[in-house]
Amino acid sequence: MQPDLLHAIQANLLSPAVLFFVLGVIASLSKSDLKFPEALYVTLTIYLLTAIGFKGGVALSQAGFEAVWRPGLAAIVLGTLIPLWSYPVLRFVGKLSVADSAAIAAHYGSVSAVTFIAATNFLKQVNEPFESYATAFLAVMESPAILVGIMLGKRGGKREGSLWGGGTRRALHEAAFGRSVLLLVGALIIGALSGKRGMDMTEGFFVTPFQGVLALFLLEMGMVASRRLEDLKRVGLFLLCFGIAAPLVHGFIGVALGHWAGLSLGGATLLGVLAASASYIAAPAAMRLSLPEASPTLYLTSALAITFPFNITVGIPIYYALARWWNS
Amino acid sequence: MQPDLLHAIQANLLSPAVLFFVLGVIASLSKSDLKFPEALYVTLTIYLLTAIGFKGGVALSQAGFEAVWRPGLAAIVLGTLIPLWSYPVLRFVGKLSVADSAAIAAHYGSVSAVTFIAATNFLKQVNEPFESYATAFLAVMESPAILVGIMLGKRGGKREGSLWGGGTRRALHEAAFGRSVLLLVGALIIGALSGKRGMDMTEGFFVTPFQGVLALFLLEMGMVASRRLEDLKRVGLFLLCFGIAAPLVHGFIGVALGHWAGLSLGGATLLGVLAASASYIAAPAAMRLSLPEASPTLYLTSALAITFPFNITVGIPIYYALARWWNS
Amino acid sequence: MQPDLLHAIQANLLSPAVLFFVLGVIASLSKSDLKFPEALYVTLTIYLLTAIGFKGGVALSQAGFEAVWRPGLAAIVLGTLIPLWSYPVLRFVGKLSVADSAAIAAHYGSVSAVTFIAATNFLKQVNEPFESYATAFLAVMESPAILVGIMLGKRGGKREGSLWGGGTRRALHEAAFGRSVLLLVGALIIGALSGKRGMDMTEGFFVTPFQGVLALFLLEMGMVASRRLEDLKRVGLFLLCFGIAAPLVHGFIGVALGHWAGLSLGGATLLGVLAASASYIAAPAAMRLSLPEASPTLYLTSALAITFPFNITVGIPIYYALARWWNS
Amino acid sequence: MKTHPMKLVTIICEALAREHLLALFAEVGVHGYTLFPVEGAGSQGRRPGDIAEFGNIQVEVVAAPALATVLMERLQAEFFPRFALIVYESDVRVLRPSKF
Amino acid sequence: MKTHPMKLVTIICEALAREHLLALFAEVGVHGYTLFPVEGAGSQGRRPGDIAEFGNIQVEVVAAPALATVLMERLQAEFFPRFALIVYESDVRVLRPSKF
Amino acid sequence: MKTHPMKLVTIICEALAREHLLALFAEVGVHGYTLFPVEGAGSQGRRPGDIAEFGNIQVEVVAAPALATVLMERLQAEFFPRFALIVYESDVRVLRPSKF
Ligand SMILES: Nc1ncnc2c1ncn2[C@@H]1O[C@H](COP(=O)(O)O)[C@@H](O)[C@H]1O
Ligand SMILES: Nc1ncnc2c1ncn2[C@@H]1O[C@H](COP(=O)(O)O)[C@@H](O)[C@H]1O
Ligand SMILES: Nc1ncnc2c1ncn2[C@@H]1O[C@H](COP(=O)(O)O)[C@@H](O)[C@H]1O
Ligand code: NA
Ligand code: NA
Ligand code: NA
Repeated sequence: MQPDLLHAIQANLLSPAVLFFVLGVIASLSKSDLKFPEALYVTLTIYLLTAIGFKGGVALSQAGFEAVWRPGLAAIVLGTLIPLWSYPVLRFVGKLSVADSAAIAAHYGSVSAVTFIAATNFLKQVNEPFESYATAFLAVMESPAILVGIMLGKRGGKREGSLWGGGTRRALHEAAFGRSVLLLVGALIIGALSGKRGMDMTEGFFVTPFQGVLALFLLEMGMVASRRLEDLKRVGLFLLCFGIAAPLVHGFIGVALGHWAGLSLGGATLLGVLAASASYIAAPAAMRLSLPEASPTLYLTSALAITFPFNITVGIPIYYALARWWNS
Repeated sequence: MQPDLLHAIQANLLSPAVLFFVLGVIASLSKSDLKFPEALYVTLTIYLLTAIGFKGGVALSQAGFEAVWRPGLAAIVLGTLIPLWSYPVLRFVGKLSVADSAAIAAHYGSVSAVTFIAATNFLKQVNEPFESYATAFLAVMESPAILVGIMLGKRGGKREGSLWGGGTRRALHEAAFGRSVLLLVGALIIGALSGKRGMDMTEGFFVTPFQGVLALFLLEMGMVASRRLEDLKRVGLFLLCFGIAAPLVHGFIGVALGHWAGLSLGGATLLGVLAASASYIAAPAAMRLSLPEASPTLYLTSALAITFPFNITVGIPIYYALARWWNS
Repeated sequence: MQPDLLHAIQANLLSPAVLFFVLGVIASLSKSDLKFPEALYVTLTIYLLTAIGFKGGVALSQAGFEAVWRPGLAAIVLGTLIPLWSYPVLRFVGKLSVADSAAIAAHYGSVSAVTFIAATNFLKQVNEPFESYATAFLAVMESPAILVGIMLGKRGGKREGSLWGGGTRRALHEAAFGRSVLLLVGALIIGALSGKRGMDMTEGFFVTPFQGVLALFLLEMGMVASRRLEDLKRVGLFLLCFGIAAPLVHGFIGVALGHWAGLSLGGATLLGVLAASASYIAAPAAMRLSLPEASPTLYLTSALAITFPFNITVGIPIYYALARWWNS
Repeated sequence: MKTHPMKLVTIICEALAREHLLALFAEVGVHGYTLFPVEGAGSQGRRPGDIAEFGNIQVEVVAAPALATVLMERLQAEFFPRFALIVYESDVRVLRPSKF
Repeated sequence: MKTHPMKLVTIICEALAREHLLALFAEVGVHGYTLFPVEGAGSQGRRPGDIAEFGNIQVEVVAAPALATVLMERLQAEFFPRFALIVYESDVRVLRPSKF
Repeated sequence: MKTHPMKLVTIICEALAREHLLALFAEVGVHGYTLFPVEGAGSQGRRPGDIAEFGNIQVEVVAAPALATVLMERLQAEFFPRFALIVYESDVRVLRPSKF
């Protein structure tokens, strides 16, 4: 298995997407004047989410709902549980504050769509088939952990004032209608409703350029992630280890659960990737509003500057190797 | 014919483009934080107009000018006449002011490029061939009605001051060089000049992703249109009925005229769609500048929040059914 | 050869890309309200540079480094020499100031990526094969001339103050990590590393829509270039002639050098185009910062409003004809 | 031409505070505002503005002095503890005071 | 360092008024201006700014007091009846007065 | 509510000057600024803002009077000869003076 793993890591590192990520890191470290306009960032996000959602929905319409509910439930449970066991580790081993522990736990229970997409890319590259409807797991795993995290963090604090009540109601609204959930779930349903016919019509947009667009987006993500690198020393050694150990542990659990829920080798890998990934858009925004006393430096740096690059480069091949080992 | 119509409406409602429009409406009504950057909106507009223009031009170069002048003339006449009969209805039945009546009449005589594009999408989906050079009708129908509307509305009013003279000159300039006319007519001519060879080179951009881009754009249009929904009560019952009756009547006339001008079943449908559609970009901008006393709430709400969604969802299949009925 | 040249010019003028350039000129001259958002401009630039770089890199990985170093060296030498002979012409024949002469010389020694891309487009259209790795020459020719130009211009002037020292260091940094060099060289290396496999994955993005995107970009460039047209009278007759004579001379030298370095007919054409083209993004930015006393009106107008349109429309076919004549 | 003295309250804050800010405006009775997407740097580091959620906005409100004071007091009490923001006030003279 | 008192005239209006505004500047002799695309809300509702034609702009002009007055009078007389806009004036001190 | 008088220095300049401007801020001790991408026109012609390198930025700095003066003096001495820019100053009153 070792040579296999090395081979998979090498294949991943030499894929255009990961190489563009590295280029982004270099651009940022070398203080190049390269900069993506905000509108481009938003556009790429919208595109990637609708495309992956739509494809997932078409796959869903073909696989049928029976095939999906069991692993889907497993995904939700996983997303809910991860913050529950991460919190005590962060609070008592890492000695972080209530708010910080809760916020970081939420990030690691939630998911990163880009990591997921990079993993589908990787599976395509190594010719490993997977359940395309796995996007549905991505969609249902974003919010639960965020809600759990908010509840964990709010136990201590109290808010008063008319503007700050209803924090939970707001969080629930965000969980259902926040940009990324809305696009993912919406496109998923659209794909399911319009089926193969719809796919034939829009393939030239949602499928043909998809992998190249991801490469471009990872160029930007390389710049965004490495801007956080200077905060690395501020997060401390514990969080640095957590940012690598947590995805490995969660990835292992995710792969096992995926296997148990009847997913294919590729599908189990994807569930592992989802469990291992940490949110760096939806979760930070929610924490900033619901737990303002938690430090963005801590949660953003660990999710974005440690876990995200780790997963993109070597994590994904590792979870794949785990899935293969489990299957054999 | 009834089951046919229902079937066509269903096919349309389940197409990705229309479903994305519905998703946009939901996003807006649920107060989701999804938002398209202005630059993306402009980019999608530029893309859709140049792509449809270019394809139309290539088709024109193949069909030859003789095939086009007759239905083209019919289109221009139609665009000029619609405001002339809409105006008295709005003024005397609807009891609207001179300026409001003229402005609304201009909107319904002018056209909506997106509605037209959605109709070509629909025809492709139901495998109904159509004259691709029909884009030329779209191009020539945008401006005449706006000029007629300005003339109708200015009869009463008077402007003084150096800045406000030359309103008609400015309107004429806009009619010829306004963004959408320039892109459409320009791309049409480019398509005609570069012909099949040019198409071979740029197909991967102007054709391959086209339908998917439209779907994305309709997502935004769903948000834009439903932002106007709260103004519905302010426009009154008369305008609500007008916003649905006018497209039906104009669609019928357009289909008939298309049939008479020798267009195919698909082509006649498209002329019906053009007649039925109401402008919501070029006309509002022109009215705002030339007839500032007309209320944007009235004309924008009826064109954008009533007629546009009506056409996109059930109007287009109805005009198609009308064209089939006429042909049979 | 004459009818051939005319034919090539005609084919070029009727390609969608050049026609869209003309449309942009018309849009600007007619004071149309068409405007590209800045984010779209940046996006198109990023796309074109990464796509051309990536394709070049893949080609490089197939051709091997031995095939490239000789013409690559020729390209660098050419870029370094052009400002050295242009400077005295501008300074003593044109009677321009030291700073202006140096700045303009730098522009003509550096290159225009868009002109290069338009030339590859042209070669594809006339079915002339060329070395795809020629992008590497584009990449290495951008900076040398800029550095030479700064050194020429700084001989006289002196800067003091903490902010203005290190001008050469800054220029060197820019030469290595400036946006366009970074994207080009980065994508080139990525293409070389990921090879054919990487190309298979991202072809639908980097290749399929490429020529259409170029057409869209030239629409914007037509507007940008013709905004400078009103400055034409300010640059004087000498610079007007220089803006056309210099590319012809440099194009000839480039073609000859390409031939001598063993490039194919298409490759020699491309080296001619690179020599003939003048930078209008990287060089102006560098000059503005390093030689602020040079007049932007002079260098921008000649590079952008004279040489760029000349090359795009008739220059490219001329260099191609030169290459054919040289080869025969 | 008659002008009328008013206060211009300028708020620069992280973009995430946007909805809360608009909610505050509604509560205190501010009916008009103008919003700019901006880049910036301050005590909490640089905000480059390529990711809207992590970006900055500047919001300007023209208001009568009393209303401006109420707005600033609420900002001080409720927003300073939660968000990266700075607030300042200046004097302006408006045409058409009825609009404010 | 010597500064020179000037007026800063700020105009917030619907983007459609742009060409007319620039034409007015040319007529009254305003040679410099700075323009911001903005979002906003006011008595005429919210302007979200995703469609430029329905959006808002803020335009700022630094001018000598007399010129500022002329500009504001023309705006009051000719723009207020036609466009959604607000106008205000404030005091600034410029370097290099020759530029204005 | 207590406010504290400060100076607002506004700089409008070609976007290319950006890095130099930020370097100057660091040198003179300005730690916060806010930056707007703008369009504009002035003595050096129109800057339409579709190409960032040829565009305009407006940068605003809130600073104590002494620091504002230092900043403006440096701008006058070092930036005016090199870049298209205008600079002006006005009075504002801030909340939380500790931030400046
Ligand atoms: N001195 C200043 N002058 C102008 N803008 C500032 C200043 N300090 C902070 N800002 C703006 O306010 C935002 C938040 O500031 P801070 O909370 O200090 O990081 C920054 O990102 C800047 O856009
Ligand atoms: N009180 C205010 N403070 C700041 N900006 C305002 C205010 N009222 C209106 N505006 C701006 O002016 C634009 C037009 O105002 P209105 O005509 O009242 O809709 C709005 O969209 C806002 O951008
Ligand atoms: N009178 C003015 N009022 C407001 N902004 C101005 C004025 N003059 C110049 N500007 C701005 O400053 C930039 C540079 O000015 P200039 O160096 O005169 O071309 C212009 O592009 C405008 O954005
Ligand atoms: Na996770
Ligand atoms: Na119509
Ligand atoms: Na050159």
